[in-house]
Amino acid sequence: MRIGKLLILLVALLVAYGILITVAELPPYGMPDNPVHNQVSERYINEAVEDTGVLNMVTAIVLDYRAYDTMFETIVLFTATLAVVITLKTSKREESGK
Amino acid sequence: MRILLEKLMANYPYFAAVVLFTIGALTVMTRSNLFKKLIGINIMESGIFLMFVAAGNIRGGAVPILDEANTKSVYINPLPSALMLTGIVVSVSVTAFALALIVRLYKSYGTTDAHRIAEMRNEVSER
Amino acid sequence: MTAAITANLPVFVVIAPLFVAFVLPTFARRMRLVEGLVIFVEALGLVGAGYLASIVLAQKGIPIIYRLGGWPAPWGIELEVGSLGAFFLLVIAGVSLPVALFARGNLTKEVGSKERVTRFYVLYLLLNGALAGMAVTNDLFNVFVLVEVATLSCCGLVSARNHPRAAEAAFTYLILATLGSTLVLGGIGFLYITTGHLNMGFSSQELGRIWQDNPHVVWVAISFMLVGFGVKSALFPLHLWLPDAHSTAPSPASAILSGLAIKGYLICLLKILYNVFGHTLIQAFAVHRILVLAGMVAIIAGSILALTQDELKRRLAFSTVAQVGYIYLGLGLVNTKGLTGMLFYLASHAVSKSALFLAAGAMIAATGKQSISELAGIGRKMPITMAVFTVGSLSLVGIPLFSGFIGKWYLILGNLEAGNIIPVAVIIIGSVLCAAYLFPIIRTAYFEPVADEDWQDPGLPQKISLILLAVAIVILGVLPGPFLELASRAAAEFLVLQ
Amino acid sequence: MLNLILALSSGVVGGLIVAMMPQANHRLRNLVVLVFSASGMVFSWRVAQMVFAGESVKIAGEFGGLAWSLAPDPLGAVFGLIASTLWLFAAVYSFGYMAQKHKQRTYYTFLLISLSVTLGVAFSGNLVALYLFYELLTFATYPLVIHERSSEAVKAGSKYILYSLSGAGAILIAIVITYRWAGNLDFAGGPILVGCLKPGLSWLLLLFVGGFGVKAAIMPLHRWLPAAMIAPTPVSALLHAVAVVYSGVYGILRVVYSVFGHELMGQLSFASILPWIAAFTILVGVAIATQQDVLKRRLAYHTISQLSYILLGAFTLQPWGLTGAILHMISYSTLKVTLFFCAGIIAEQTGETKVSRMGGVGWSLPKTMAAFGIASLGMIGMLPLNTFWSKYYLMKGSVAGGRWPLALVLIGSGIINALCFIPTVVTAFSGERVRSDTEQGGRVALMLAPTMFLAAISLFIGLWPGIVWSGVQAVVDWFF
Repeated sequence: MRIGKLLILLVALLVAYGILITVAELPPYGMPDNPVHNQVSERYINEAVEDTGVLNMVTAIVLDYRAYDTMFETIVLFTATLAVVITLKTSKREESGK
Repeated sequence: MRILLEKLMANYPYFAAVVLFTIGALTVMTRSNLFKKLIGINIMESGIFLMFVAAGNIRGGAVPILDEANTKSVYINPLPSALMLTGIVVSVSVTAFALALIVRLYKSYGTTDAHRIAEMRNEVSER
Repeated sequence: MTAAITANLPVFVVIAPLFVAFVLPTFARRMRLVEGLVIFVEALGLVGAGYLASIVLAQKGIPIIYRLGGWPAPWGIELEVGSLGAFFLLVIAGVSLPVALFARGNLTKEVGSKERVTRFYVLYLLLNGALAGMAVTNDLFNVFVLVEVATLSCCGLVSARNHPRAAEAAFTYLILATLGSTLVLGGIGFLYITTGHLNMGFSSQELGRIWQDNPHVVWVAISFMLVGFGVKSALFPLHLWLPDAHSTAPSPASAILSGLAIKGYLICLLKILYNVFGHTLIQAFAVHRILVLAGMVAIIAGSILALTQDELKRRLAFSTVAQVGYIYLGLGLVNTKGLTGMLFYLASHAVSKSALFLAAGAMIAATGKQSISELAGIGRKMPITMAVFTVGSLSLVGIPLFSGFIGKWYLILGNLEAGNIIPVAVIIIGSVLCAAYLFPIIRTAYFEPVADEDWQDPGLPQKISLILLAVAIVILGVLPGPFLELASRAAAEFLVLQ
Repeated sequence: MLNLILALSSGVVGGLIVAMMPQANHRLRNLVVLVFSASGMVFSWRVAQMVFAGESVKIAGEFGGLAWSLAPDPLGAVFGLIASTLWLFAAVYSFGYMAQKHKQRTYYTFLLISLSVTLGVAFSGNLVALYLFYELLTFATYPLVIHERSSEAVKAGSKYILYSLSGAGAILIAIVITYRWAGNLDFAGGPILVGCLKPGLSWLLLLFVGGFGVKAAIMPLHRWLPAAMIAPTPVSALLHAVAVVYSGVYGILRVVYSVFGHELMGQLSFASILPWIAAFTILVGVAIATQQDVLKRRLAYHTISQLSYILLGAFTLQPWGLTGAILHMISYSTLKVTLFFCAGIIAEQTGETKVSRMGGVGWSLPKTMAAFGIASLGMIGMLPLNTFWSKYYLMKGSVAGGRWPLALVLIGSGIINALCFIPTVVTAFSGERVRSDTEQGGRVALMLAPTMFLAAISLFIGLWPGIVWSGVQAVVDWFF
């Protein structure tokens, strides 16, 4: 058991080291010329009001540009609700019969 | 090594994200308590969220809301924030479902320890 | 009107099951209506998928692009129904309709009261919608959200069985699957940070420019995706959750989980590997070798594990581990023949494995016996069920005239084209092992003395659904024309990019 | 075309009818079995006639982008003739042998279905169809192997399936490689791989020979065959001495002459080893046979040895060798089925399965043992019997190919054969003359009639080989 945990720790540290090398390779944090700040975000920032009429750009993205994702977000919630209900809500008769 | 460290320092939010991710992953793998596993998952997810949100930031940038009071000229990238909004909801849903399952398991087995549950199940199936 | 429907069909096939899922709880007590609605919407999905496939086939390689909300590509989310999308939509609809038909009136034993059955159907439809979404989406973050919907509904379906073991299996599944999707999200994060795009096409273009400067990032992103989707699609050492989850779930759920849900994740992985990273990167980072190796290990290990099981559904579940190996092996073949074989095998396994699970479910429901040795002589008592089981087994083993053979044929061709010799041998050894773990069941069922018990074939809808699946297996094996055409076009498209 | 379809479908249709019929009505069922095996034979004869007359008989189609075709050439026609004719005899014999046994319906159903599948192997016009029917043959005959349902039978069945499927897997790989290299799998129009001399060709040949060699019981791939002798005697006689093993032999003949072609084969180094492997199997098989005490096992090892005669002839790559191979295919089958039928009668009527305890059996079963004696002489290659001619041409082929030691192997194996069978016959007729009525009654008559008739046919062909000569000549002309 102990050895297993140690092994997991070792593997995790190795993986973390690999990811850290990668992190060092990522574009520097907080710079305005990073690839993330490309024409996509520019349009969100500059034209959100014209496009959607919303001042808050995050809202504009969530509810308009990427509303399809948001729909699935609600569906995730709905799914989770149902899954919770189907797990927990069993009638008394079934509970005693199991 | 030196350059690596310097770059890591420059990218410290990503570094923090990796640390969180590793802690979370280790917790999931090594703990047998169901709650701790769940908490581990949440820590992992937080790490990823942090990475995303950090990617959207610009030093000295403003909150992406058009407002008279907002005097700065540079806005940060709103997209990662919007994505993580969805991500957090997903994470909450998973947590809720997992908690429900833990409740169900506790009702049946009277414990929240994965090993004990496995033992008890094997006993039942042997009988 | 019709023009509007045609134009919106790509999103319609995704939304329709979701919409019905939302309204279904309203009629929770009226079972007939609920079942009717589910079957109706599945049939609608099949018609829609068939129509889309015919359009795609007629258009000769020009995909149908649908812009959600009217926003053009890098800003909004884009749906793309190309050859791959149409192919997978057909698979989804073709499998989920018979499974829904089978579930009709058959669930109360395994699931419980009417309300619970309704909830089961809701989760079933949600899973369907998510899978259809995976087939057509062209956006990385959308993939993640869909994967989460699918994961949650899968776990919900597993825990629908009113039994503590099901809850335990569901919990393990949920934790590991969430681990997987977190890894996927991490991979998407790395891709987004380096490319600045979430749309697969744009991301791929950008990646093509910068990958040489950021090899580690690409490497970590690929491995995150591989491990993440590997957990979800039960690639061999990461399959730990699968046997419990698939064997404790209610039978229709087992069928859909083993048959379709895993394939959805595989399609996502395929899209990300070939549409985002592209075949040049795959070869540059030797990912294809890893995939072939992982596939070979999974085939052998899964088959051997399956051989040791005596419980019928567990044996089928381990067989899924082995069969997923074939698909991973195919994923690593960077040529048209191999990818065609992979896609066709995916479809073939979807149909065959659901037929097997449904037949097994019918047998277990009729006899109350779980283990293979107790099912002696069942072939005489339940001829149709066992006949379908036999057809499914023959297809998995890869006997000519059944769908699995064509998949294996193209996989072998692809391997030869790639110059791989050992994987070819592994494919054949896998087939022999597959025969070794499936034929004893058939032998026990047909050639052992008949137990003197009142076992009967299931009701008419169940019979129809089983026969539909068997017919689908044979048609795929004998006249796969349009299917093969779609698959080979999709494969060719993957290799044209970049 | 119509004849071909009728020949192929009569078995399956008959099998399905038998499966649908009620258990109790034995007489009607036997009639159905007789009618459909006879029709299978008649239509195979018609097909063969058309093929020998030079007409082209062909059905072709496609599944999954793979073209299949059924187009018998003379070799296929000869195999179809042998199989369908002997099938009729075996069916008649079964009426007697199986009369008081259980599970007759399953038995006759799969017996008839196997007829169709075997004819499918014979008449296949390309590798895809050949593979398809070859694979199906395994499954169609499996229920016959495990007919006893004892744990030993089940074990034998599993062995049979695993060996056959592994072999079929090797064949599948080989077919795919052939398809990649040649782009065509049709037998018509010369050897498939002609003019495609590649470095891996020897490996391809190894895959093919290894794959078909499982069913042809080349040593060391033969182990399933003695195990499968657990099946009822007519099945052993027909399937494990003729139909199933011949499908393997036929596959190898196809590979040598239709896939590679004798010219290409001549250039492969591996091809020159093959006759020696066959010779090894001939000698070792018959040597093991002499050690066996159980008659059916002795016959099984003997089968292994005799099959390699055919392969030896094929591997010499000489016209005379092929002549000998085809002649042996015809003559060996009649004799071996006779031997098995005799063994079945002995086991049924006296209960003796061991050679050592058969002293005096000949007096109680004189006709049976007479047929057995004739067949034994045939196995040695004595003149009045048909195998004399085949051995003669086999030797001629070996010498013509410059491999004269092979001729010595053939002579040597003839001597061992004599050691193997003659003592049996002698012991059978030794001991006290006991008159008994073990050879009387309708049931024995049903078993005895086909046995005697086959022995008579063997003699007839031996005395007048011209009757089969035209067919053999057609095959040899087709390939050379």
